[in-house]
Amino acid sequence: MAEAIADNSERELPYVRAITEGVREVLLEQDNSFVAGEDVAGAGSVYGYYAGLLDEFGPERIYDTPISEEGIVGLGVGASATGCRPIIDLMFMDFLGECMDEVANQMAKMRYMFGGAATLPLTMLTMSGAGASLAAQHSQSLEAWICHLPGLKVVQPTTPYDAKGMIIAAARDDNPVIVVLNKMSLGLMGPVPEGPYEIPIGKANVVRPGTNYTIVATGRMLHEALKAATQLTELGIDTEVIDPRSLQPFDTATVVESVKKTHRVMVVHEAVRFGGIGAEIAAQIQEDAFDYLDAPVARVGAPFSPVPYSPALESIYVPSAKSIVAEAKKQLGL
Amino acid sequence: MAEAIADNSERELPYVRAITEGVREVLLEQDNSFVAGEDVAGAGSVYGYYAGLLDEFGPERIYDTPISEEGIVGLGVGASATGCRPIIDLMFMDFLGECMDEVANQMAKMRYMFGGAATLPLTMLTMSGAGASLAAQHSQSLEAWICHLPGLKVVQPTTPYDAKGMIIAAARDDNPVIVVLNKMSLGLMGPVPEGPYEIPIGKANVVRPGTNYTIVATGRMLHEALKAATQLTELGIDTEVIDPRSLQPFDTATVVESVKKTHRVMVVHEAVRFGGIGAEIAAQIQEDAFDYLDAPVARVGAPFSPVPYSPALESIYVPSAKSIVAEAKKQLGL
Amino acid sequence: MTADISNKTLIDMHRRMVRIRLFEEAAGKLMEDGKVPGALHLYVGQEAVASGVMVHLTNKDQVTSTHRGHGHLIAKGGQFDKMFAELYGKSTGYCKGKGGSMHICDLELGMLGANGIVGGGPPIAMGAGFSAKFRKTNDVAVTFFGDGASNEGAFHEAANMAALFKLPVVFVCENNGYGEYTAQSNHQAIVDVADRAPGYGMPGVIVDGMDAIAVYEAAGEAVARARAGQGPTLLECKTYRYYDHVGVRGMGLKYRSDEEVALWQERDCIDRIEAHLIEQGISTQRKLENVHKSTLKEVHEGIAFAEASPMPEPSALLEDVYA
Amino acid sequence: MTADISNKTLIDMHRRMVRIRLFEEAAGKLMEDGKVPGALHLYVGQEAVASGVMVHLTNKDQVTSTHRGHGHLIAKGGQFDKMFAELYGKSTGYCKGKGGSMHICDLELGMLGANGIVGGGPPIAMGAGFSAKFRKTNDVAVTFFGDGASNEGAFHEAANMAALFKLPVVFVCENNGYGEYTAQSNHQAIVDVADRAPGYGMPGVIVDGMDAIAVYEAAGEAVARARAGQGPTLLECKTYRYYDHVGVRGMGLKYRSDEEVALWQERDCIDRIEAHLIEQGISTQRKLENVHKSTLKEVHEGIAFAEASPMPEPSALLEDVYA
Ligand SMILES: Cc1ncc(C[n+]2csc(CCOP(=O)(O)OP(=O)(O)O)c2C)c(N)n1
Ligand SMILES: Cc1ncc(C[n+]2csc(CCOP(=O)(O)OP(=O)(O)O)c2C)c(N)n1
Ligand SMILES: [Mg+2]
Ligand SMILES: [Mg+2]
Repeated sequence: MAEAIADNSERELPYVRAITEGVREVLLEQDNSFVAGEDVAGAGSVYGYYAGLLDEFGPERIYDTPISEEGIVGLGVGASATGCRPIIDLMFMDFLGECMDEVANQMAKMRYMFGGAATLPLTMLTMSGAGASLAAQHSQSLEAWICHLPGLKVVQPTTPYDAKGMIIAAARDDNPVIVVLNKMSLGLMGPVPEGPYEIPIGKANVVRPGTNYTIVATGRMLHEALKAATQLTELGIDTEVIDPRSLQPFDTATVVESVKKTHRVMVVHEAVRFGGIGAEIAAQIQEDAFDYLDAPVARVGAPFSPVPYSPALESIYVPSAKSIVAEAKKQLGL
Repeated sequence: MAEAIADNSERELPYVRAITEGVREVLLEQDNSFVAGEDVAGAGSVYGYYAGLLDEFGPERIYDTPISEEGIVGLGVGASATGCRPIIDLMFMDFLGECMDEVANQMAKMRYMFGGAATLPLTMLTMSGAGASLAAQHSQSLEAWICHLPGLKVVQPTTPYDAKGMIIAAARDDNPVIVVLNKMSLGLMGPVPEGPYEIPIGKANVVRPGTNYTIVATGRMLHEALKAATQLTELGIDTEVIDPRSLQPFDTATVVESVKKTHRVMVVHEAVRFGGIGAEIAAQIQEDAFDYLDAPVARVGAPFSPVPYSPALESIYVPSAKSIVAEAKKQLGL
Repeated sequence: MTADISNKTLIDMHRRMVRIRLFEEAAGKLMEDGKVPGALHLYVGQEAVASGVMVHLTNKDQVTSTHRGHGHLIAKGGQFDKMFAELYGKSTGYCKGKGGSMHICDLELGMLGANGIVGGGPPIAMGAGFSAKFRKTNDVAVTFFGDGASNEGAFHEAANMAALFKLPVVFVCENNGYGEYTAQSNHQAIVDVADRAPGYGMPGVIVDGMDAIAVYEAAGEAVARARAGQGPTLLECKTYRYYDHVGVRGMGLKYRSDEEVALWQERDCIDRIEAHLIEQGISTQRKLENVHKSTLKEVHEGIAFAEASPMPEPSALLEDVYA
Repeated sequence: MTADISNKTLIDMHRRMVRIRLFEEAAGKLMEDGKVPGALHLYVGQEAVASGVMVHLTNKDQVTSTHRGHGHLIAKGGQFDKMFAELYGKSTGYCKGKGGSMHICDLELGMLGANGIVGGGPPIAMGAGFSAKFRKTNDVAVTFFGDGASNEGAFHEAANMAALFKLPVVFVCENNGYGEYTAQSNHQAIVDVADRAPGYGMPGVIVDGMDAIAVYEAAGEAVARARAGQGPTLLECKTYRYYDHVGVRGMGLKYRSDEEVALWQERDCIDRIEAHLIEQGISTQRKLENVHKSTLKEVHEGIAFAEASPMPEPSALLEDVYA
């Protein structure tokens, strides 16, 4: 259905405004939803993605909170367990450190521990990623932590279209869903239909079809992968690019199907390579498509260091089309 | 060297006392070391593994703290950056949630962010694992979170011998090292030499040699894997069992060498399978030994749910020799 | 102070206290006998707190509890059969056997669960209070936590937010003098946790937690303030747990004197309210004994129910992870 | 109050304040000009706090800072060249370009780093104070944090532990009335952060943070208490940041009035101490101007050094992760 609506619209919006629209649709649709987080009301978030919502919905729907991440997530947990559908904002994903108990031990587990008695229709938006010289504590991609937690769903929209549709899907879902946004994508333009639509959670997107190579790329890396695909095609590698969009649940089937066709695959993410979600994806691929693989599953991710501040270092730290192509060549013996 | 010392001793100790001895050696050896944590002094920890240390070393070396995990780890970070070599106790690994900022954003990154100016010779002991009907918030194995963090070392001793030697190695190391203990292993007996010795960090242990199958098993799963190996041998599968002992850094070479010999491999851990450290290990194996693999790397871990309370459920939740054998049979088509 | 409390309420409180006491004594015995697994944190000694607070609440008022949570659930109306079944890990338990003692709950009763995380409750209760205010119900949220828990950052953040947003929340600190085996004087440099209240901009009240009537009155005021939209209160109840931190005898550590235990037991909350009920002619020895007797019967029935109940099926393992 | 402060100290404080002001003005301009990347949180307006505290400290006393950390480093003796180089991300910077503004530090000076995490400093300073006490040095640890940070659980835990262990720690809250774009009244229900001190069992002191001499005196007492083994103090300095939360003009939001800014600027800490120095005949207009001039020269030299310095080599990327 999302696709049907997409056709209706030629309108382009930046990622940041698509987020706004997604949240706005939720607030219009669900009376018991509200937004709470640090500087989300008056400032519309430090990225501006809630801009205008305070004016439109008033202070009874949009709440600035103290700088208390554990409290903020607790607010979301308690409110969602008692009849609200909160949208909770965690300014930087790096601040998962301050609220990981609330996320991992309460939000993710309450339903199970209570034998199914609790339902937590909670949506949490948070901002990930390097590239803005914000150094080690404001640039991380920590989705591996939360994907390892049964009870949570984790989505990572890469385009304006997906951002709006996944926020709506997350908010309609009766489970806690964490929406991982990317700070370097805020200005990215793309078509965004008016009105509400959903990008289904748990369904990967084959963004670019190809026949003899697959790249699975998450978050901002999708765009680098697409650039890399163009370059690889010039080398005779007809590359299919898949955006998982949803990391938890993960759409193994779509990826495996592609690999069975292409026989060679690379997984790319921005997070540290060691222990990143790419490890899980690679492990699953070799489990489910072992006999179809002509080469080991390659992985591209950040090297094993905290994110450096200096642009000179950060630019080589973050994976890019260039490093993707280089790794593909190595993998394929080109 | 560790091995040479081991030969000198026929003495057997339970895992819990080996921990005590390891910490005791550190306190004897390093004047600037102390122990701090919840109920570590008067009670000697709720597991008793610091028993006797308060009497021997006095309240200037062993400190009970408030129930303030972020404060406790902060104490360790601040003290280790300024001339101490603290041993910090986190009663349950599940409580990483309360102190993840201190662990991930401060402890792991301080040295790098400061351009190498800070040195943090900090050791953190923590208790992981299911099996005692302690339910979802007291039974987790969250090592995947901390292995994904450049700047930390993570070790997971499985035997009394290793527990003592790895605690000493951790405390002598000038980096923050997290020692992941297992609560169901506390009574496990094994030889423990007197006096100080080190189990080198970053070196896997081939616990049982074998020729045509490899099991890489971490933590308590080592013992299940050894049982499984016996059963598999009866089926003609001569199983090599490797205990990584150190998860970060991870000794890929030892594992890959084994796989190149055996051609078939399984990775086992107690943590949730999705996104566990086994994913990283599997991904690395297929990267480095692709052409040697006769079957996909198999993974055994906990299913995708929080840890249940009821013994009826917990006993099937935690991987066992039985589930290892069953998975091996599936993998090998037996 | 006995003003403004009806005989009915006194009898109700007494009944709740006896229910807690007898459930807990039985649960402790089951643990000692190895019949229930895991860790059991007994509430015995503190019954006046849960009971004195809970009589003010409806099923729509929300409560968050602690690892020491049976008393809170019972005072809020919890059923013995489902509780024992949960301790046994049976499929008929409150959490279908998935939660056990540390996660026991009844959402129909507004009991948002025991919590294995010290300090886990306050942020959730704050959220429940936020929810009540947002949805314009007239409900309140009460969070029980210990002296030890008052040192967790989670308490601090929740208290500040509740005061800032003037939420209908009551923070009930059950100060029993110890966090596990660590005396209060070894975990904080203050004597009264209530001293923290002014730092959040809320009133702090100290009450004798061994006196159900005193708790009743102080809690009544705090709940009324909350319902009236005047914001949260920090209510500190000085109390004591008779048994060990975990189970009956725990690790067998000697971290408090027999004299200290005896001194508190002399002020036992149930003895006290029973003496009052008889003195004031509100009840009789015989009637009170009947409460004990009928409760004990219910305890035995609950245990029988639990023992006769089936363990969860393996298929239950992966249920209830998601809605 | 000008008692007990030597002319030398006054001149020293003034110099530190001017150094902060001119460094920050230049840094702000560099950011506006796009010459330095990342996020810069300027300290301008708050100079009296860092300077009034830091004159009491030696290089062995430890300080933890915030995201707004340049002022703390400069007041503790930081060098402009290494600082600018760090802002530029150059290999000659304090952190070899790896930390930038939010992690700038000088461990030789006992400056344990700016911190990108709000509330990140207090636990570390508590640990440094623990270390000083443990090692029986006579050093103290000072942690600077904002009004906003006082709502983080990390502050709470650190304050409680420092008081419990009677650690030589000074908690300096720079209450500039805002956490980012949120006014204090919208993030806590109290006016004085110092009101939280009694809840930890430590003294709370409020001081005019625009008055270096007042800060000096209050900090002197707090540091002396700490050194004497009498434990921590919470020192709240009422102050103001002239520029936006981040950079000079930030996001261009209107969250405070021009009048409010003007009112605080009228009480400027540098103007004030300069007037005092001249009035009391301790210095002259000319001498003060020379301080500005020579500092400005140092600023320019620092920038030139930074600009001439090389970027880190790619090989530096994986260095300094482990010892
Ligand atoms: C975050 C966290 N830290 C530590 C523990 C271990 N623990 C369980 S109960 C307890 C003591 C709690 O003391 P208090 O809050 O006073 O409650 P009481 O047991 O006295 O009722 C501790 C330390 C825990 N469960 N959670
Ligand atoms: C844990 C955490 N939460 C949120 C932020 C984002 N943030 C950076 S500065 C700031 C405001 C801090 O306010 P305050 O403590 O008063 O210091 P000030 O900026 O006023 O100096 C916020 C919310 C952060 N860096 N870290
Ligand atoms: Mg207690
Ligand atoms: Mg501020």
